[in-house]
Amino acid sequence: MDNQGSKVVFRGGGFTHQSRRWVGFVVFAALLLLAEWGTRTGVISPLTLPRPSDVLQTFGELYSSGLLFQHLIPSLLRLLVGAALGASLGIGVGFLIGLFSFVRAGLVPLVAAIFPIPKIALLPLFVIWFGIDEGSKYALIAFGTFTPTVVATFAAVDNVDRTLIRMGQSFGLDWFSIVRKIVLPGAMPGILAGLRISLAIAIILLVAAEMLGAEYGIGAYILEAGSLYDLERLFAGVVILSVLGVLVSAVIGVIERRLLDWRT
Amino acid sequence: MDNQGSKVVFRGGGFTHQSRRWVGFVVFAALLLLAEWGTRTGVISPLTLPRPSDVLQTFGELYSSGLLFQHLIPSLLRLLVGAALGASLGIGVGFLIGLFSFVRAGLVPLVAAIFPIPKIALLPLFVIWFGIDEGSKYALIAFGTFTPTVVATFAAVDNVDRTLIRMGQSFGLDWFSIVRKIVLPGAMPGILAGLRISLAIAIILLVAAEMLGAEYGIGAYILEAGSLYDLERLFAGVVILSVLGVLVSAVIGVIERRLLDWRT
Amino acid sequence: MELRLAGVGHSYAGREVLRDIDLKVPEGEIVCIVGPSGCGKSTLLRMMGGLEQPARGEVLQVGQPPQGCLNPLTFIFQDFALLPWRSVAGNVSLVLEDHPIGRDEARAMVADVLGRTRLTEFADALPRQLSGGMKQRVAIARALVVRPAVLLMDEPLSALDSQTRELLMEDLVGLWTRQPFTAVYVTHNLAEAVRLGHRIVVLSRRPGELREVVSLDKPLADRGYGDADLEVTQKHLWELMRAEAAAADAELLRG
Amino acid sequence: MELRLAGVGHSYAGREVLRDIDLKVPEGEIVCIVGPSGCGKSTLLRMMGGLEQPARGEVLQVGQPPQGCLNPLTFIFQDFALLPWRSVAGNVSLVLEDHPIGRDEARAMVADVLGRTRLTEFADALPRQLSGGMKQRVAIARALVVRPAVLLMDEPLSALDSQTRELLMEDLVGLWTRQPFTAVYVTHNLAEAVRLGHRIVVLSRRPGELREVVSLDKPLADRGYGDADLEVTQKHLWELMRAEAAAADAELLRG
Amino acid sequence: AGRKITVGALRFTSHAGSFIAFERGYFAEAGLEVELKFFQAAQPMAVAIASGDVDYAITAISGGLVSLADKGAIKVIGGALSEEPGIDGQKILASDAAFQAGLTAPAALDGKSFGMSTAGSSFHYMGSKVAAAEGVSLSFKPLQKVGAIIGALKSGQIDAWSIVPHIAKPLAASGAVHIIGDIADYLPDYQVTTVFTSATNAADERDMTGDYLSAYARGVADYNATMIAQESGQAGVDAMVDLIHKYVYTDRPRETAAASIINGTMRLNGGAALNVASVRDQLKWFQSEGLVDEGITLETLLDTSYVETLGS
Ligand SMILES: Nc1ncnc2c1ncn2[C@@H]1O[C@H](COP(=O)(O)OP(=O)(O)OP(=O)(O)O)[C@@H](O)[C@H]1O
Ligand SMILES: Nc1ncnc2c1ncn2[C@@H]1O[C@H](COP(=O)(O)OP(=O)(O)OP(=O)(O)O)[C@@H](O)[C@H]1O
Ligand SMILES: [Mg+2]
Ligand SMILES: [Mg+2]
Repeated sequence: MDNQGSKVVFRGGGFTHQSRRWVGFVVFAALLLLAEWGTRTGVISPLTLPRPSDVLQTFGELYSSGLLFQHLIPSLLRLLVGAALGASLGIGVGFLIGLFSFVRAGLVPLVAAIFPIPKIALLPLFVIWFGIDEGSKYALIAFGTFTPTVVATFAAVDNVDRTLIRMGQSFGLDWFSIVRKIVLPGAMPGILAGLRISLAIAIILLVAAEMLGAEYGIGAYILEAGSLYDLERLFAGVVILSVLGVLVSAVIGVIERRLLDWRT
Repeated sequence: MDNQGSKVVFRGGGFTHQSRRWVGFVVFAALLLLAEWGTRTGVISPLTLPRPSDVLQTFGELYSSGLLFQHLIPSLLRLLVGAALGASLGIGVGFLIGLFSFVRAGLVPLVAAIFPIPKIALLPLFVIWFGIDEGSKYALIAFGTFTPTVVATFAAVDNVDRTLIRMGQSFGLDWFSIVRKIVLPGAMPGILAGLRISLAIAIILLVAAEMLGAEYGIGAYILEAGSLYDLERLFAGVVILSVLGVLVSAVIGVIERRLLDWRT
Repeated sequence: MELRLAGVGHSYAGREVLRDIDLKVPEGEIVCIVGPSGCGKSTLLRMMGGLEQPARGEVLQVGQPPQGCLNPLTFIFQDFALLPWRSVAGNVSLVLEDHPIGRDEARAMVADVLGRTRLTEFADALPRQLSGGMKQRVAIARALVVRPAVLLMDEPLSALDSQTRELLMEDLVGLWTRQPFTAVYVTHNLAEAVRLGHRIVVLSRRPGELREVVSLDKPLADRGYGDADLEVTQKHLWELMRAEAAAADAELLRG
Repeated sequence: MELRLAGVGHSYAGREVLRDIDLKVPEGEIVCIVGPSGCGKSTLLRMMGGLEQPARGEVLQVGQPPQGCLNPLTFIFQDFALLPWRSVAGNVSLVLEDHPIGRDEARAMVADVLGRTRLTEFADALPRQLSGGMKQRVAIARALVVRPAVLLMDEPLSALDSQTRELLMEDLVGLWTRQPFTAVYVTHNLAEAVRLGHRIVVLSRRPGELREVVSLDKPLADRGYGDADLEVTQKHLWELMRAEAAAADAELLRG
Repeated sequence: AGRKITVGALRFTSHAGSFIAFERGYFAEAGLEVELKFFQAAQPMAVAIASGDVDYAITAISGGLVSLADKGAIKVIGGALSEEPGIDGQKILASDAAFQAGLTAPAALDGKSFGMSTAGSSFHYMGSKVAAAEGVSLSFKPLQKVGAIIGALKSGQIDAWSIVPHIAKPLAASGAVHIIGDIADYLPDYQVTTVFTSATNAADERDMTGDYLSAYARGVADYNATMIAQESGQAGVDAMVDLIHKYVYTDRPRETAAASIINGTMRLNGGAALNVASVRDQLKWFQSEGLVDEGITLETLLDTSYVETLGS
């Protein structure tokens, strides 16, 4: 038996994450270079994928011709109005469901039934219901953001710590105070997490919304490029949407950090 | 001062929920009756909404002509194959992201960039990439279910109780045992919750998928009805999708109760 | 003001939890309730505070609450129940906001209780910045600010480590000595019971029945950490409960 | 087998947590570590078990682990760390599965430890059906089944109510009396330390330094609930720590 | 068995040539084992030709088709449906609201909105041509789907549209819209749809392509003889309707389907002859609108070596 002893072996440490931001950039760059190389050498047929440099050039033209903003601004407006409508209605209904047994019993099955309905199937009806002007675009985006927001909101209300509510009751706070000062801030993290998804869906629905008589808009631009089989423009449009999605998600991240700085 | 005393007033009880299943049925029935009454009396124009009884009749014809199953079976097959592909790939990639820092750094930004891309924008490309047969339909549905499943899975892996993992390490379990016996079951609730959303999205994408040269299928049926502005058939199709969504959600509920009976 | 329970009993979904409790909480005294897990201590306390309605019997408040009392029956919870998004001062002022109190007066009241609980310099801290002991001091401050007639405490110290527990007990004794309050104090911990209780009520295992009421005459301020005479009472209580506690555990799976 | 720590120190993100700890854990003895919150007790224990690498100094195991030992350094966690999806027997057998042990032998080993921890009739229960005390008994059974050379316990009783804590302490004493084991026992609770420790190591507040090592000679089996001679040691420890605990609390916000 | 080929089709009466050739075994006689592949829209069908999933198909000339030809993927090899003065053709429609407000003839279209699926579609072309001829200006509304256009027209959100007769007539019959003119008056000999295939098929599979075209032309000949010339009388029409009903309006009963099928009767180009003049005009128009590249020549789009050409 040695009296010196041996060092205790290390066996922890797995399953933790180091942050390696640069890997993400490397992966993006590698994919782009691969596509560029493939399309240049002809390994990838021009029918399959546009050349990244051509997409960039298309994007440059779009920008310098001023068309970029002509397309972007109406789309942003539609997103803004539609998502604001859908999300605020969704949060409202979600709260009602979370707070009142009767509303819950009545509306939860309805929301569950509406959720899997594809919005594009209803396009012809949206024309009749909301017209072919901005109304139907707002409505489509609002409709798409509404259901996930409702579900996220009432789950968030359900998840508010019951002991906090009981505390409020035990101090004789009135019902409305409890809702405003305890339930609302307590549900906020869940609502914001839900908004992340709802807004991604709103962006996805932009294309569907702009199927309805939109002359300008990123969705309309993509649709036209698709129908003309113009892959460069199609990809330029898709990249814009993708960047938009990443930006929206980042903005929510900032709001979360601001609004929820009380979390650990 | 009375010596009898007064009863302590009750002030608890708010914010709990009673189950009132029947209210849901009542709401559905009321909405249907309203629509029936409105369309019969002409308050609701036939352009706006079909008469519920006509939709029911259309559905009856669909069933008795045998066309229902001719449409339903290919759609179910597409859903099954597409969602199975997308979900299993998504769970796999989600696990890789959850377990390896490098994969996480490389793929998370990619997934975030892919998420807001509308699948319908890529329809023309899907034909080139995957052909017009079932391949492109499977691919579209798989693609749509993939991203949300990835996000849900790696969040679920991240949420697995670290003390359980540390426990495994402290007992010298090997890496693969920890993944299989601790991480996998621990992530299961989150994965199933994610599947609920992914499968709803799969159903929504069915319509888009069947835009690509499908003869039979609920989506194709809806599209054809839409292009002929045949509201009865459009609604019959939409109701089928909606029922499908509710059923899928119920099936996941059953699986959850089975698989996760260890939860409180 | 004092509380009186007469023949109180309760059942949840047909399972009897409490049976036939007669109890009096006299003004200015701390009554400790001890008993094995699941015997209905929390249920009993909730009934005293009006958060639950007894199925049988009644809970009465006798006499008027003191002048200026805003919430006669006030809880202190085991898990503090602080709003994580409000500062210490915000958590305390929360319970004043629904009363017609001027802004300045409210601010003065908050400052006063924060001083009494030695939290003045933490007034702007968020709960996540505080240790468990300080969080519970905030909860105590919040309870004191409404000038309660009776404090209802459900294992207020059991989420804390034993050193912090010790320090907080001294705080409570200090508060009571300066200005005696009426309190019902539910605990698992017999050491706490003998340090803080004027009377100690022992409940049997479920369905909880009154087993024994032990009175302790030694003044609170004179009781210390590990006093020999308190140890005697504590040992007596432990003998009473030991078998119950083991049996309650074994019943769990079948229950 | 015994453990030796020589000049162990550690920092997290530049903040010193432990400083210059020299310590010996002799075979067959229970060493208790007490100290104010955040002084690095858990960190120290994780280093002893190889879950963390000390920044300075070294942790040595001296001598061979006993015959048949499957996991020389074995943890028991405060929050039990049971897999909620496995039964009691499944949780125990989990830690045998990566070893080349026959199915029958494994089953016999599990049955044996469940018997020793009085859990035989709960073998098929799921964790959610158990009380806290029983959950910790399962965790103890799981630790015993690998025949550890040293048991590392991080506040194993602090998630339990005080009655259950009392019963489990008796269980531990019983287990040790029948077959002495080596253990390091981290706790906040001085009563536990004086009931279970052959030596009690007192750490200062962060950065944790060795303050004092108290030896207790009275055999474990003879120590009882609230023994007067133990109370003396406990009071002495409390005097040592009281100021540290209060100061640690106050430092929190600034730290 | 012969060579296996895939023929793309939409469930429209204008694809009757393919259905007849298939049902009556003309393809088989030409040594081709045909699989019919049905699409919901023309655009994916064009892409499917480009990807090689489909060998031959029939659709309107659109900007997308020209783009794909420009990428060297497809060729137009024959004509299918064309406008012919005297035979019922595509109609110009006005919404009821606009009609009541005076839109009773195409000349009154100035400042009105005109429905189309997408920019560069045949609707876009027809509308532009009508507007140019009448010297009026139109605003075009892209609505993607025919269903959406119908909805918008019925509810008066767009003022006008043009569409094949079998959709136009029932719409007009319902009273919600009105027929105010014929496309044939503005675009005589308009080559509405064409037969097209992949560039490789056109260049390297000359035998197969020739066989396909001749079998298709037999189907077209049957159709024109029965439905337009009525050579075999009512019995012949009934038999033909039965045949077409297998593919078109399948889920409607025979009686209602028959009306729609007969309503949809239009002239199919005999021998799959191609009106090059009309195609040239369409290509020019696409280019003038900036929808396709300026440099594309007629030769890029057409392979005129298979069928008789008109107007060149
Ligand atoms: N809202 C409720 N619905 C149903 N059963 C309940 C409810 N609240 C408590 N119970 C049950 O009633 C019994 C007594 O609960 P209570 O919380 O009053 O016990 P306790 O003495 O406070 O226990 P502990 O010491 O564990 O806090 C337990 O068996 C518990 O499971
Ligand atoms: N993984 C970590 N990363 C950074 N800091 C840590 C980490 N683990 C612990 N710390 C910090 O190190 C200090 C000591 O932590 P440790 O958990 O060892 O203390 P402790 O004595 O066990 O405290 P307690 O009595 O509260 O359990 C604390 O200030 C803690 O915040
Ligand atoms: Mg309780
Ligand atoms: Mg610790």
